[in-house]
Amino acid sequence: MQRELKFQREANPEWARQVSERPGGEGVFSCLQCGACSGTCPLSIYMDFGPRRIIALVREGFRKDALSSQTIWLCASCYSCTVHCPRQIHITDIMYGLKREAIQERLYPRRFAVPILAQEFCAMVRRNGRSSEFWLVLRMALRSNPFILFGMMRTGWDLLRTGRLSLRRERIRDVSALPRQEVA
Amino acid sequence: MPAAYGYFPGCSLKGTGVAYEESLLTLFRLLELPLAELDDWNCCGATSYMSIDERSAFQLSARNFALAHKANHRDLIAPCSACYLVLRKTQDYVERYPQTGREIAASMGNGSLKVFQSVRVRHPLEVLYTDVGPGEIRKRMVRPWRGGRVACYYGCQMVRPYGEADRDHDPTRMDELLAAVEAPTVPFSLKTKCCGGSLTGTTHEVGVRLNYILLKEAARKGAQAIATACPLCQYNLDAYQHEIRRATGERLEMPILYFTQILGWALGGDRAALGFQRAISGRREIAQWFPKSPAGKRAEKEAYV
Amino acid sequence: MSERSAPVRIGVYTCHCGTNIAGTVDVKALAEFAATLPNVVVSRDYKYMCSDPGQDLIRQDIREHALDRIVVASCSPHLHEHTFRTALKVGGLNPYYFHMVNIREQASWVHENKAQATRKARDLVRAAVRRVAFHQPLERARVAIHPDVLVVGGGIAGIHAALTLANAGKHVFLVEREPTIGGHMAKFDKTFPTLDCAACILTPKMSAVRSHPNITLWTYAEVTKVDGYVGNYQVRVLRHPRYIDEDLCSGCLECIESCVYKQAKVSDEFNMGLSRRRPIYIPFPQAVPQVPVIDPETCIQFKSGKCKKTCVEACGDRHAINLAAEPKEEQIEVGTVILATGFQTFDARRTPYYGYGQYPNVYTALEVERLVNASGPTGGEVVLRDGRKPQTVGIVHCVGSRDENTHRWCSRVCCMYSLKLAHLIKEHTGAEIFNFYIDIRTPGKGFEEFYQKLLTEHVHFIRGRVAEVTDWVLDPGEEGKLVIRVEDTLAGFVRRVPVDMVVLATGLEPRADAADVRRMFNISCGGEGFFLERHPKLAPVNTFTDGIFLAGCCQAPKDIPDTVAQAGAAAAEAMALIDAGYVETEPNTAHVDQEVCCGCKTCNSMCPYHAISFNAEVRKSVINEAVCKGCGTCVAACPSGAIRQNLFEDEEIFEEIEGILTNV
Amino acid sequence: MSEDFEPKIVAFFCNWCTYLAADLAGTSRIKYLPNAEVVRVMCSGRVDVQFILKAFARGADGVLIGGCHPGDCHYQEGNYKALRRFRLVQRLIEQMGIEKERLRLEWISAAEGDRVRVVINDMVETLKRLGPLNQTEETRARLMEVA
Repeated sequence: MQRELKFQREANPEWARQVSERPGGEGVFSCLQCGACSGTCPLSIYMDFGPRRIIALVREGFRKDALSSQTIWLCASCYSCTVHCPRQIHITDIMYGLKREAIQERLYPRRFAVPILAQEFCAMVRRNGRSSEFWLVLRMALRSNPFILFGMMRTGWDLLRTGRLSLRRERIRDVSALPRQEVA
Repeated sequence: MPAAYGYFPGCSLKGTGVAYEESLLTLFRLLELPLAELDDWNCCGATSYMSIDERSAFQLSARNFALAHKANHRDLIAPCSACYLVLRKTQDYVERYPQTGREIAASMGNGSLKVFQSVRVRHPLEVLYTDVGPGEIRKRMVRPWRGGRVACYYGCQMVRPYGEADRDHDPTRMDELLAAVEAPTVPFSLKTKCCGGSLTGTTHEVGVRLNYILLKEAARKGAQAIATACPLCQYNLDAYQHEIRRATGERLEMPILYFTQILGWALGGDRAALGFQRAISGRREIAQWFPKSPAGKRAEKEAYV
Repeated sequence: MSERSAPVRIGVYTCHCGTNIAGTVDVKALAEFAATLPNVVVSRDYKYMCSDPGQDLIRQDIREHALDRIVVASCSPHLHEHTFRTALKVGGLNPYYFHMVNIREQASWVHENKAQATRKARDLVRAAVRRVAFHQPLERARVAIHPDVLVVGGGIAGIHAALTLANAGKHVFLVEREPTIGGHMAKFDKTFPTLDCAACILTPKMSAVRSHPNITLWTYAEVTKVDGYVGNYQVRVLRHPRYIDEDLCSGCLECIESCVYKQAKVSDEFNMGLSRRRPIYIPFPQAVPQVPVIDPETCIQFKSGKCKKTCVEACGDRHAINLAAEPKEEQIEVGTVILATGFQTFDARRTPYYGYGQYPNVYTALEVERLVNASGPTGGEVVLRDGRKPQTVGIVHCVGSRDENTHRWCSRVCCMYSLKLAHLIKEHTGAEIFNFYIDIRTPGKGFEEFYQKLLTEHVHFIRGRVAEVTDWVLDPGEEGKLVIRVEDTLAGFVRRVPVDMVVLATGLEPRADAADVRRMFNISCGGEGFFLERHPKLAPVNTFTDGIFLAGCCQAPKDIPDTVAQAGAAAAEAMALIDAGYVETEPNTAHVDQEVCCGCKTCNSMCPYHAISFNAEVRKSVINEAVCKGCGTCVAACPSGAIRQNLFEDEEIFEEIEGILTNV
Repeated sequence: MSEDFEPKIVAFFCNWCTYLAADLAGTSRIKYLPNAEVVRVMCSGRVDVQFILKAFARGADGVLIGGCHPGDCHYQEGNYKALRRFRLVQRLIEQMGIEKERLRLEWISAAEGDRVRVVINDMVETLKRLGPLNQTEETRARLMEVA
C-alpha cells in the first residue's frame, strides 16, 4: 500500500522558484493545467506522470517526485508540447533542466537505459568530440542490460551489410578545444 | 559561382545516415550548389548531451559556430534535425538570455558573440525550397517518377520552436518539392509526429511501437514509401520493419527514403551515389523504382565496407 | 513671468487612498514635508481625499485659511481632477487654481521601495506647489451640442442604441455596412440561457428601426470621413449602390425568382457558405430593409452586359431596379457618435491541428448556428456535408481564446454558446455529445442552472484542451471518423474520442478594420485591438474623445444581455450631452500675445485644425479659441514666445521642472 | 562609474497616450525604477525646446519624451512636430557635449503599460553607463541662455 497523502512539508516552493528562473523555465507558474501537452505528447501514454503533471509537481515544489520520475527520461524532446502550449511554456526545456538535476542528485531510475545512454554519450563526446554509434550503443547496453544486445543483433547485421555501421572511433583533431569541466 | 554553403554533417550522417549525406552531396552537385564541409566539426551537443550538461552542450555548438565563422560561411546547412535544432537553440539562447550568452562567450576564449549572429543555420529542406524552389527543380528534372505513392514525413525537431524549416503544425514544403518531380504524395496526418528518436535503442518496445503507428497509418493512406528529412527518422522507420512484422504479424514493409534521394534521382543522380543500396527495408521496390545502371553496379560494390 | 501681488496661500492635501498610497509612500512624512514648502499655509493627509469628508476638508480650509491655491497628491488626474476642481468651485475658488499630483498610478503602485517612492512623491509635490502658484483663473467655454446622433453598426447593439435614442425623440442616423441590419444575432437560432428564439426577439426591433420616424437607416453604407469635435461632428457616409431603389421597391422579391440563374450558384455569406444564393438576393427572409441587392461581382449583366434582365421585367412598372445606380455620398452633422461596429469570429484555419478546412466535418460554431436554425440552409436539420446525421459530436472549447499563440483573452460567450449548441444538436439529432473544455465559465443570470441542465442531459464534459483533431486510425472503431485526441485531465489519462462532427467554439476578435475605424474617430484601442473605454469601471461606454461612445463587442467580447445593457448606457450618455444642450470645453486653449507676435507665421502651418489665421493689416497671427483643441504645438513652435497656452504656460512648466530638479 | 549613482530623468508624457500608459502600468501594478518623474503635457507637440534644455541645465541626467504612435496622435500630427523638434535638439545638445542618448523620444500608446517599464528601466541603465551629466560651467551657461 502506498500513501497517497501529501504533507505540505514535502513541498519545496523555493525549488519551484529556482526552476522558473532557469532559462526556458519562465512560465511554469502561468500553466493552466489544460493538458494540451500530455494530449499531444506521443509518449505520455507510457509516462508515469506526463508533462502536465510534471509541471504541476514543479509548481507545487514536489521536487523528489518530479526528479525521480520516469516521465522526464521518456521525453524524446520532440517539442510537440512546447508548440501546443497555450501559455508558450518551454516544457521540453524544463524537462531537460529536470533531467540534469536528476543526474546531479543521482535521483534517476537505476538501470533505466535512457539516462545511461545520455551519460555515455556525454562522456564519449567529451573525449572525442563526436559520437560513434556502434561503441555508444555497446557501452550503453553493457551498463544497463547486456541482453538487449541479442535483440539488436539482427539490426546490427542489417546496418553492417548496408555499410551504415562504422566501427571506426570518430574523433576530432583539436580535442583540446572541447569543454572540460565535469558535472558537479 | 555562388558562395559555398557551410555543411555540418553531424555524427549520424557519417554512420547510420550515410545515405543522407551521399544523396545530399549528389543533389547539391547536380544543382551546382557548392557545399563545403565544416573542417574538424564536432558533435552538436544534441538531446542526450543537453540532458546532462547544458552549458557544455552550448559550448560544443559554440565551437562549431566559431569554425563556421572562421570559414566565413553565411549559411550553415545541418541536415540532421537534431543538429539543426540544437544549433539554432544555442543561437536563440544567446539572443534571449544574456547571462547564458556571456557564459558561452567566456568559455570560447576570445569570447565574441558575433559568431552566433553571423551564421544562419539552415535545413536542406528549407534551402532547397527557398534558394532553389520547386520550379527550378521541375526544370532540371530528367527522370520521370517510376515509383509508388509517397508519404512525406517531416518528423518533429526541424519544425519545432527554434526552427524555421517549415510551418510547425502543417509543413508542406517536402510535398511541394516531391510534387515538382511528379512523385505522387498522400495526405499524412502523422507528418510531424515523433519517431521516438533514440528511444528505439533505450526503451525499445516503446520506440518501435511509435514507428509501427507511423508505418501503419502511411500504409492506410495508400503510401508505398515514406520520405524523410532526418537520419534518425529514416533509421527508426527503416531498421525495425522486420521486427514489427514479427511482433504484429502485419506486413508493413516499405522503403524509407530521404527526400534528397528522390530529388537526386529525378535530377539524374546515380543510384549508388544517392545511397539507395543502403536501404534495409523495401529493397525490392527500390530496385524497381530506381533501376541499376551498369556503371552503378561497380560503384555499389566499392561503396560497401 | 506673470505679475503677482500678494503671495499665494497654498493648501496641500495628501491622500492615503486606504493603503493604496499609504502602503508604499510615507504619507505623514510627505504631508510634513509639504508644510515646509514656500507659500504652503495648510498641509494635511487624509484616508480618502475624494470622499465627501475629504472634499469638505478642502472647502473648510479655503474658508478658514483663505487659501487661494490647492494641490492634491492622490491618484491620476484622469480619475479625480474633475472631482477636486468641483470641490474648489463649491468652496468659492476658481477651479483652475488647482493642480493634482499622481502619487498612486505613477508612484505607490509602480515602486516597491518605500523610501524611493516617498522621495519621488516629494519631488512631484514640490513641483506642483511651485507650479500652482502661477495658475490663473480660467473659465470653461460652452459649445452647443448638435442634437442628432450617428450610430455606426446595425447589430443588436446599434439597433438598441438607435431605438432608445429615437424613442426619446432624438434623430438618429444608423449606418450599417451589410445590406441588412441584424448583425451576428440575426444568424443565431436560439439564445442562451433561456433558449428563446433570436429571430422572435430581434426582428421586431429590426422592423421598428425601419419604420421609426426618428431613424434614418442607411444599410450597405460606410462612414468614410469624420471631422469636428464633441457637439459638432461632420461625417461623410458612402452608400454603395444596391441597384434597387429602396423607396420604389415593394419587397415582393419577384426579381429574385425571375433571375436568369435558375438555381443559385453563389456562396451565401449569411449562411457561412453552407448554401447558395443568386446574384440578386436578399440576405435572409426577415432582412431589413426588405429590399434585394444585386452583387455586381456575379451578375451577368455587370460581367458581360449580355443579360436578358429578367429581373427588370419582373419588377415591371415599379421601375425599382436601376442597374446604372452610382455610389452616393451623404454629408451629415451630428453632435455625438455611438460606435457599435461589433466583432468577427476567430479564423479556425489559424489552428491547423483542429483540421478546419482540411476535414469537411469540422465546423465552426457559427456554421452550426446556421445548421440548427429553422430558417437556415438545411431548414434546421443538423446534417454533415455528405448528408449523414451525426451520431457523435465533439465540441472543442477555447479555439482562438486563452492562447498566447492566437488570442490571450477569454471570449466570454463560447462556454455558454457551446452548451446551447450541445443542447440544440442533441435535441435535433439525439447524438452523443462531448464538450472538451479548459474551464467552464457560466457567470451570468441563469447560466449555471443551464450548465446543470446540460449535465443532467448526459452531455459529456471532458476537462482538457484538445491536442488535435485528426483522421489517423489506431483502433478499428475509429475508421471513417474524426478522432479527438485529448488528455482527460480529471480522469488522468489520454483519450481518443471518435466523432462524426467536430464543432470549433471559435472566439471573438476585433474586426479586421478596427484600427482604421479607431483612427477615423480618433479613439484608442486596447492591447488586444478592441476599442478602449475611458475607464473600465467608471466610464465603460465613454472614450477618451468626448462625444464618442462604445456599445457591444467592439469594446470587448460580451453576450447579448450585456450588449443591450451597454447600448442603453451609451444612448443615455449621448442623451445626457444632448439634453444639456452644450458641453463645457477645457480652457487649455492657446492665444497670441499681440504685443509680442512678430508676424513670422511659423505657427500658422502648425495647427491641424486651422485655428490660426494671419491678420494682414496688423501683420500678426490670431487664434480662434473656439476651434483650438489645446494641444500646444503652436506654443512650442513660436520663436518669439508670443503664444501662450492656458494651464500649460511656459512658467508653469518651468516651475514644475525646477521643482522636480531642486537639490540634484 | 560610482555604483550608487541614481540618474534623474524628467519625462514629458502626452496626456492621451503615454500618460495613460503610465497610469495603466500603475493599475496593472507593473514595477519599474523610480528615477523618472513625469510632467504632463496635452501633446508631445507641446514639448518646447526650452523645456528640454532647462531640464538639462538644472541637472537632469536624461530627458524622456513620450507621445502617441505615428498616425495615432490625439491632435492628428502633434507627435510628428515633436519628432522633428527632437532630432533638432539632439544635434544641438551633442554640439554642447551632451551625449544624445540622454534625450529620448518614445511612442507609447495607452495600451502599452509594460512599455513604460521597459523604456524607463532601459533608459536608467543607459544613463548609469553614461554616468552623471556634469556639464562644464560654460555648457550650463550656454544651456541657460538658450533656455
